[in-house]
Amino acid sequence: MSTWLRNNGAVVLASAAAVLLVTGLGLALLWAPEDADQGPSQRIFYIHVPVALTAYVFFGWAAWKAFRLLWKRDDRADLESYTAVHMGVIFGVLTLVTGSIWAKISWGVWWTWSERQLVLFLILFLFYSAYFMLRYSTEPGPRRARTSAVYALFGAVLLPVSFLAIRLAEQLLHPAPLFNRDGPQMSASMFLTFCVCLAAMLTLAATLYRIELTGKRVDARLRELREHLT
Amino acid sequence: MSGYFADVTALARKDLLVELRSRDTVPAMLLFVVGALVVFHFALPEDSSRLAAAGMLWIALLFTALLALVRSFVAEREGTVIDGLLLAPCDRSAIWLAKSLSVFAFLAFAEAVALPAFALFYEPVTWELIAGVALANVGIAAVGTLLGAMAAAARARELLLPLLFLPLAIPLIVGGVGATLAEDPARYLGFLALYDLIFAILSWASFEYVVTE
Amino acid sequence: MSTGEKYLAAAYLVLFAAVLVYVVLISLKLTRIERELTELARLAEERRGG
Amino acid sequence: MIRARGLGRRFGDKRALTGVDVDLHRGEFLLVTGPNGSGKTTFMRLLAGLLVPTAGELEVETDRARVGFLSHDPLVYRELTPLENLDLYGRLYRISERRERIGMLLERFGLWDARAEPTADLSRGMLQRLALCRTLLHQPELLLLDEPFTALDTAGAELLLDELGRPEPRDRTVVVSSHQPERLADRPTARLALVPA
Repeated sequence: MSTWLRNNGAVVLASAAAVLLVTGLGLALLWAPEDADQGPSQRIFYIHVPVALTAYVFFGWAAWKAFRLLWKRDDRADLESYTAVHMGVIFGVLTLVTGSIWAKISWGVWWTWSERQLVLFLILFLFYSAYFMLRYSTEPGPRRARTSAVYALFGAVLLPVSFLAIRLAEQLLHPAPLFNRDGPQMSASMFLTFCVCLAAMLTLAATLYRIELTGKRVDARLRELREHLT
Repeated sequence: MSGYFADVTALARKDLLVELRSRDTVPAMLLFVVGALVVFHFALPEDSSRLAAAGMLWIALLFTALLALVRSFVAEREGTVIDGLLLAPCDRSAIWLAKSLSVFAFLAFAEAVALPAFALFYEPVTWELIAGVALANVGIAAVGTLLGAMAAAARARELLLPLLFLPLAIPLIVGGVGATLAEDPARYLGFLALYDLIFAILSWASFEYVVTE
Repeated sequence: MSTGEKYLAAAYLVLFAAVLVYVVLISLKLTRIERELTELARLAEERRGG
Repeated sequence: MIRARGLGRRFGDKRALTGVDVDLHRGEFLLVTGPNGSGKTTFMRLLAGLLVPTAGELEVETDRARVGFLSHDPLVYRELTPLENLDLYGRLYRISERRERIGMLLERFGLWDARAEPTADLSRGMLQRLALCRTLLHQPELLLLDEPFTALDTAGAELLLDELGRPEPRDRTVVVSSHQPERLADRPTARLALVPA
């Protein structure tokens, strides 16, 4: 059973992602009740938030693999951490785009500095784009692996620190009590829909991660092979 | 333990001596920060608020710090002297600590000129501002030195360092500007101290990984 | 379709387009890998022959 | 002292060193020869611990504090004087009677008169002598010399050969890479010829 799963993991993951995505889409568009205040556009919540959470999961995963590389000297963790950052940046950009659309719906502008999560993702986007610059401008080898790992680890620490910083910056401009974004509580059906959408996004993310990681490993193997043959 | 601090002292003394001989970094920082303050006068509308002036001061300080950080490992990179330090039996984190201390000293020196100039040109300097600058210096020196060592191994290192550093400096700017302007500067100073603590420990622990194989 | 619904559709389309772009990138990568593999196979063949 | 099996090192896609086997006991003298690009420097840097192997195994039975490595670069600060440079290293290596030791080495290598000049003003040969002082400062039990004769004049080379012939420290292991092996005469007890990878 376990060997079968290992060999066909990608198939299982991809099918699960497909089923969950279609179910989530149906639930979000047809079944979940319409939000009293925001109307149909509130349903963008069912993509924006799962995408953002997935990005956080990837950044966390990248930091975990970076930690493994540094602590356990697990050499394979370098590519895993790199892939996680790569996917995290893709989902981070999607968060920025969907969040921007949501801002347009809610406030009529494409960008607002009062939306904490958007600002945080902008900072993270800058931070992790520099990760790519660092990787591309350093010679491949053990030192690059460790340097990238240290930087990825910094990202996981910067995340909560930046979140705190954004809250503090808001309070400087608006000394009034903090604007609470949670709004009205979700109903049970809304929450269930959200959970399905989140599960769908996470399985999709896991599938893409596997594909990307395999691709990067194949690249590395090909380079080794080429070196042996020439 | 005393051996560790003896190493740090010897290395920091060397960094200050190198700067004293070459005078490459600190004069450039002084000129830059004063120049930036003058340029900002022309960039700001005539009756800008003190809020704008404070924000501008912090931008000037941040970019001045970048000058020091870009230069921080130049002496070690020329002729790969860093190899000599890595061969020595001292703890590698001592190299980081010594370099951070010297960067901190350069920053403090530049600010000893920048803050009076700011008071002269714009707004009076408060104790909160001085405390904020001192705390931000710790964070800049700690994180910046680690990133400087990372960038030193890369191509296009002078370009890379600001890219690596700016996202990490955003919380410092928030804390610094908050400490300068807010009604209750204590929480912003506290935030800066928290940042310093977290990132100093992290940088101290990870320096060895970025300079060795 | 209300404006709100249009934006909602746009958000879903963005996600769909992103996955599509990713598929295209992966297929390009596969093509490159296939080309490289063919070349390496030829090299290996030559080695055995020579 | 040193044991290597299938030792190899790559830089990115380039192989700098492949399949080196070495067994060296305490007190032996290894001469490493080979044309440019054969990986002599890579081999020396691997032994010094500045690089890690990407293939094979390498064991070096000594502490970092007991290795002396003469590199291509003198590894001294150009802004500081010879005395200040050696003082820094003396402190980092925790040498007892540091001043005496430094003075003695500067004297022996003919640098005493230049001790307070900026290192940047020294000639290439003088720099190499200073680098030798740095390498020998802490009386290493494993001495790694990468092309030590480079830039040395006849007198400098004599001083180096003289140092290598000294009886103390006892059981010193020496590895020298050189493309002028004849200068070492019959000192080496073992030889390793590297070929370009």
